[in-house]
Amino acid sequence: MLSVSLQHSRPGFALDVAFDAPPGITVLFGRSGSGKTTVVNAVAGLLRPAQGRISLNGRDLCDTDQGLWLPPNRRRIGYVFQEGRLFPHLTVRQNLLFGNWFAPKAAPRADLDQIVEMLGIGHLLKRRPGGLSGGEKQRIAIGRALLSAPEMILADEPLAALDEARKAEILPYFERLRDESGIPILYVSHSASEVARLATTVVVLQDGKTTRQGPAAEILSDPKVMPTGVRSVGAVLETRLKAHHPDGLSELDAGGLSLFLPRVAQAPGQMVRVRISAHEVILSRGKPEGLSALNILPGQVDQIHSGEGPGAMVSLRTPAGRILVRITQRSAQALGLEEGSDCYAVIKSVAIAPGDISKISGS
Amino acid sequence: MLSVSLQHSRPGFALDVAFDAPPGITVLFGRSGSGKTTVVNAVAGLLRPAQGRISLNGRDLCDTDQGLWLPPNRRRIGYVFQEGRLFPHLTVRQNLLFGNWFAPKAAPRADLDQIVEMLGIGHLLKRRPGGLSGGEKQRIAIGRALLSAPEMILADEPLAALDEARKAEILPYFERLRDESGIPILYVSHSASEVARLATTVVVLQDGKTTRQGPAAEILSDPKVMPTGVRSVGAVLETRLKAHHPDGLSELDAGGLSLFLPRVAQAPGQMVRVRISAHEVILSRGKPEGLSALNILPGQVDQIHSGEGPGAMVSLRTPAGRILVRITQRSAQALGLEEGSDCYAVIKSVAIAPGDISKISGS
Amino acid sequence: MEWLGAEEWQAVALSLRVSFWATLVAMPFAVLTAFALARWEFAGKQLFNGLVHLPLILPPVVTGYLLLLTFGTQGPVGGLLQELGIVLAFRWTGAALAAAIMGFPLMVRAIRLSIEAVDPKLEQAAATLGASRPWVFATVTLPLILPGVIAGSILGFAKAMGEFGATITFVSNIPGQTQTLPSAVYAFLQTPGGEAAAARLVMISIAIAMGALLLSEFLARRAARRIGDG
Amino acid sequence: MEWLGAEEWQAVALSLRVSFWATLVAMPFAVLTAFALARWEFAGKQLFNGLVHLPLILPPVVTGYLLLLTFGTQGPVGGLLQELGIVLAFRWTGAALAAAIMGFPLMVRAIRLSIEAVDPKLEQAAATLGASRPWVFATVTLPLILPGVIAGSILGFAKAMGEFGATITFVSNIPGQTQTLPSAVYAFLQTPGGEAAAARLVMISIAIAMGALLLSEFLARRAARRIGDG
Amino acid sequence: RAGQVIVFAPASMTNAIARIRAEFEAATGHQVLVSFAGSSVLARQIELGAPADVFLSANPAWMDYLEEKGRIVGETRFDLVGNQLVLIGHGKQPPADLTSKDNLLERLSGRRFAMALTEAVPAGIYAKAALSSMNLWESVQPDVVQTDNVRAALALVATGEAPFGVVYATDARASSAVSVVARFPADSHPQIVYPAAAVAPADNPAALGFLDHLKTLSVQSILMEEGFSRLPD
Ligand SMILES: Nc1ncnc2c1ncn2[C@@H]1O[C@H](COP(=O)(O)OP(=O)(O)OP(=O)(O)O)[C@@H](O)[C@H]1O
Ligand SMILES: Nc1ncnc2c1ncn2[C@@H]1O[C@H](COP(=O)(O)OP(=O)(O)OP(=O)(O)O)[C@@H](O)[C@H]1O
Ligand SMILES: [Mg+2]
Ligand SMILES: [Mg+2]
Repeated sequence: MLSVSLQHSRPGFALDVAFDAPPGITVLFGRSGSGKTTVVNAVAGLLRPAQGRISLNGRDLCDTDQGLWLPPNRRRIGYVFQEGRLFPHLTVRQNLLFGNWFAPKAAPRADLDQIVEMLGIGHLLKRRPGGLSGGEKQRIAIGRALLSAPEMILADEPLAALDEARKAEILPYFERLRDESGIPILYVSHSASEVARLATTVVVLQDGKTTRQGPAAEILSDPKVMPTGVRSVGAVLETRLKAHHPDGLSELDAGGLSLFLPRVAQAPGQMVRVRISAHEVILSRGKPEGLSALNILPGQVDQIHSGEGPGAMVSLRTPAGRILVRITQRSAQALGLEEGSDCYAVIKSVAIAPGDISKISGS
Repeated sequence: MLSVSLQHSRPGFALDVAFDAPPGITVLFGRSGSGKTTVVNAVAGLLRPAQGRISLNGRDLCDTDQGLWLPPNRRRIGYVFQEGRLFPHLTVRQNLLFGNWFAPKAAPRADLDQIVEMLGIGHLLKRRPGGLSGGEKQRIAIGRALLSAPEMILADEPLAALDEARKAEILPYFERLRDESGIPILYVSHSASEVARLATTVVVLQDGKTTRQGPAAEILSDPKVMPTGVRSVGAVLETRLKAHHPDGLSELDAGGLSLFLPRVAQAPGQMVRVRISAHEVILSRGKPEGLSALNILPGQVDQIHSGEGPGAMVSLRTPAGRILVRITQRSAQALGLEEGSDCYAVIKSVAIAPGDISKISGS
Repeated sequence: MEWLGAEEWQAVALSLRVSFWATLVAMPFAVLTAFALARWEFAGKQLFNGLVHLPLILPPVVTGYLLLLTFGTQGPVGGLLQELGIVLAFRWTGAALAAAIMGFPLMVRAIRLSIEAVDPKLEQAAATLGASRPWVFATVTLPLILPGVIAGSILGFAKAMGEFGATITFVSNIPGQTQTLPSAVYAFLQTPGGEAAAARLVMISIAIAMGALLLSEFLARRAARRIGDG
Repeated sequence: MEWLGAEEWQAVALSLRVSFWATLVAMPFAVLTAFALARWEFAGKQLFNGLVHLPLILPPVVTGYLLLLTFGTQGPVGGLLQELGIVLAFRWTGAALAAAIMGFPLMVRAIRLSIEAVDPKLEQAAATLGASRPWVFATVTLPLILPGVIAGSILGFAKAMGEFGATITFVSNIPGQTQTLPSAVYAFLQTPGGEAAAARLVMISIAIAMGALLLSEFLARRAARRIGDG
Repeated sequence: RAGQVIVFAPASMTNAIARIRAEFEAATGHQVLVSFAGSSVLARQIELGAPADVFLSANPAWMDYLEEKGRIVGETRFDLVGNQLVLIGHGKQPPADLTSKDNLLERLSGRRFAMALTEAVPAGIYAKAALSSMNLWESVQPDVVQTDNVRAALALVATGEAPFGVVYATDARASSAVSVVARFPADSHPQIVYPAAAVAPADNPAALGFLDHLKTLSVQSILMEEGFSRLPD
């Protein structure tokens, strides 16, 4: 558990944040220049805040009232910097193992080979950072932080320089870290799907202030707070994996209803979290027939929220849980939707992105 | 028109590419380490290839056979680097105007104020790059290249460090550049939606080789070549904007059929390109009733392509043009789809991302 | 002032003049030389490099003697210069030349280190923005190496203020014309009872150099602040 | 060899020994001093900075005289050292001390410039990875400033090879014990007709320094290549 | 009309020359500029065209050298003054009897012995000759420390780094931290002479005037006051 409360001001910019990061991944979410890196630097000990207190697992890292200040090297924090910061004079391998030299002998160690393989950097080990591509550098920076046996990980947009395929390979590793290591991770991102997939907790930053914080599911389903816009709104369902079918689909049990998704990489019986983007759900008054969509969930309209644009956000109570649906106001009228109306949510299997499905920790 | 043909090898990496970049945006698409930056550097004149020829608008920039080599400063190319490369000793304003000093007096000039406003960096003009956030730096790097009155723009993942909202503000500017300036833009990206939105031409790089190149619509609808996976496949419709409705929807004419989208920022009568992601379309055998989806296009199955996973890609002939639909094989069977089957494509208005709608050049 | 004679004040003024001009005139050459050594490859580069370092290696008297042989009115270069109306030997200009040459390797080294620390990627960026090589140098490289140029200047200036062996050998020790502070100190030290006067001159020398040092630190700090997290 | 007497060869050997040890022993202090000047803030920093530059400003003879007063057997420090069995005056160790002190400002400047060019962000990164300050220095800063350390070494070594005024004043000119190359050269220059012998010694001096210079360039290049686009 | 004279003189004559110069300037209105350095340096400079009018040397060798090269006008050359070699000791020291060798050796043995370079600098050459002729050289040689000029040798004795040294009588007067232990007899070493001459082409009347002035009695008395010794006629 990391607990942060900070005030710091710079000409034209004032930071005033307070949040807790429980085990799992806490995503710092906010626009460019909102102060994300500043917060992360303060946690790492690279910025000495004017006022504030930071504690990690009960250990005070900084407390300006008491004049307490732990230098960065004694914080045991693995920091993946926004700009890599590889050591130019060391080989990739030496870069990766740098933190290892200084980790207490007793600390649990990530395995070099495993991380090298995950990051796909085996062929680079003997090179120096000078001639690496942007994505290669960033992967090494991730590996270096992971290998330093940290008590907490700070990751400042670690995947921004990577292509989707590579991201898809690395995301599960962050998930595993989140679910298995129990060490808190503070993760800066502006990708809604990364947030949806990884975040246990979301802290929203705007102009240096925390405007909203809480469990990911809650924040992500609130269109008002999502700084990156309405398209990142979605509901999160907690389901249990029932079976894998021979045609490549997996069947999930969502409150007694079946949900079919392209093969989910978990074992049957496991709890799986599925994020359903509001803009990808279709509503129907009658039970639709002859559609290609495999998942049709019955429900009742809970609430209709019309925004400023042409859209409306419909919140639906279903046996599987609350589902958010974004439709046009015109459709809402045409369908005669009002609170309490019965209707069906139509969800395509393939519309659910692999990045929106994730194992639930501890299950 | 930029025409590139290059061979260059480094230990463990061999580049061998040849492609043409017509006016408009040519996106270099490929995984981390595939050689994108290397190609861009060669075009900029920062890398002298072992063998090759590069010409821009008929002007040879490099021809190893003739021993011709134009230094970077005489190529008149605006390069947005992957890592910013701002001048630390100059203010943001001086950085922005740097290229201006050296541009021929006659060259058409972008307007400083306009670009500053678009990039949202007005409050930074007097500062130096040292204390800027990652996204702020990248925005200035973009502005600096645009302001140098270049004959061609190279942009190496210019938006990777930016949040969605900021991207949404900057993308239209690249569109305008593409459509109005007529200068070729070579754009490196690994974001499918950026590619879909911006690309006139796509060049796919893999391990230093061009594996595929051609018009964006063609490449993007081919699941086999998209290196970032099946979710970036989609069809592109060319439509004419018919009217803006008072409820905030815009009506588009697509081959005689009406398509309703959340307000499109163009004037009625204009040609608009709409990308429809394959995974967001629902197929129905009968004409569906009582659905929230506003756009229901009749068509005939042209081709069904079953991949390795549980999905299938259905190509549909509609009066609006070819539409790609990704469904599960199970649905395809359940619906009894085969070549020639009549069916309906169901498309939610709000499912079409603002990023997937763009003005068509010259209209 | 009372406690220094007119000749001593002349020595102070002359030393200042000599050091100032030596540093100023040598600087462009030092920058050019440093740039060539740091960035260019050319035949005889190591020989040239050695030549630049020579004044450091040679006993100053030898340097002075070689200067006299070369730039004296009887010397090959000196003779030529004399036809152009330029006389160096036994003039304060010669003292400046000697000081410049003695300080040259120090200047070059400092500047060269700074040049080697400049990220070529920034220079590349400037080139893509249309700046030709000289412009890249003037607008990017030079501002970035300013701390090195300042460090080189103060080394050169301090060296010039302290230079004795080469100067006295090349231009002699003529009061008001070529008698620099160190030469005056020398003369006092050779005289019975001259220690006190020598000490006074040494103090002045230290005070001037300290002032220059403080100024250079201040300038370097400003230059660094501009480059850093301004 | 025939053309040099035994005493001259002794002078060559002694100069090598003096320069080598002067450079080697001064280096850690120079690195520490440069680091303090580049990175720390402390009271009297500018005074300290001035003190470091002093040997550059003072005429060498004055420096030698001050050394004699301080480190001579009668001097405050020299007396103490003597009780510890360390004698500097009139020993080759004293010559090394003089050479080290004369070269010290040159070494410090070169190293300091390199330290100032190190990106503190890399040091911060090392700190977050658990490295304490000394370790950050040893594993990140030091390797990155290696070119500066090498440049400082060669400046120090070259200066030591050429140092004359302070050396002869502090340790005199005892053949085989404290007669360095420059002292021998000086002696030859004092007599009419001694030029040829002096020239021979100067040649040897140049050859040695050139060798050291080439070696340093080679080492610096290797260090830079490791840091750059290896 | 007032003229200018540039005099090149050995640094050890600084004080004396300053007084002579003041007197000459007051008497004639001419301006005298004096460049002080080591005789070898001055001689080489004159050889290579230095704008000197008058050369005073600390030893005849460099004057001979320039005369051979034709850089001085031989007819104007004369011996200005002499000097004496003395044995000095650190602090107050009882005088020694140079003739009783054993006594002296006992006092000197194992102690550092400072003098100017014995092969190069005149004071050192004279000192070595004097000690040799008295059969002392062999004994003191291992302890001799040589300096680049005689003033440095004096400084060594003054600080006590070298308890004994050999310097000119003019130098010994300068420091109260040393005392004269013995004076070497004039015949124990080559005669110490400071020659003077006009530099060729000797066309500056003021310079010739200065040379003439050097021969006056008042100059001789200034030189005596500064510790130089009269040359035997
Ligand atoms: N050293 C500094 N000096 C002055 N201002 C600074 C400094 N560092 C950051 N800032 C300013 O503080 C604000 C917050 O910066 P920060 O780097 O925390 O933003 P961020 O949220 O990480 O943005 P991004 O997503 O673009 O990286 C910005 O306006 C930035 O310009
Ligand atoms: N100077 C260099 N020396 C040696 N190898 C290099 C050098 N620069 C790049 N490479 C290698 O060439 C390959 C292509 O690099 P490039 O930077 O072009 O990739 P990229 O496609 O831009 O990747 P990214 O998306 O990660 O930026 C990589 O394997 C990289 O390690
Ligand atoms: Mg940031
Ligand atoms: Mg790249």
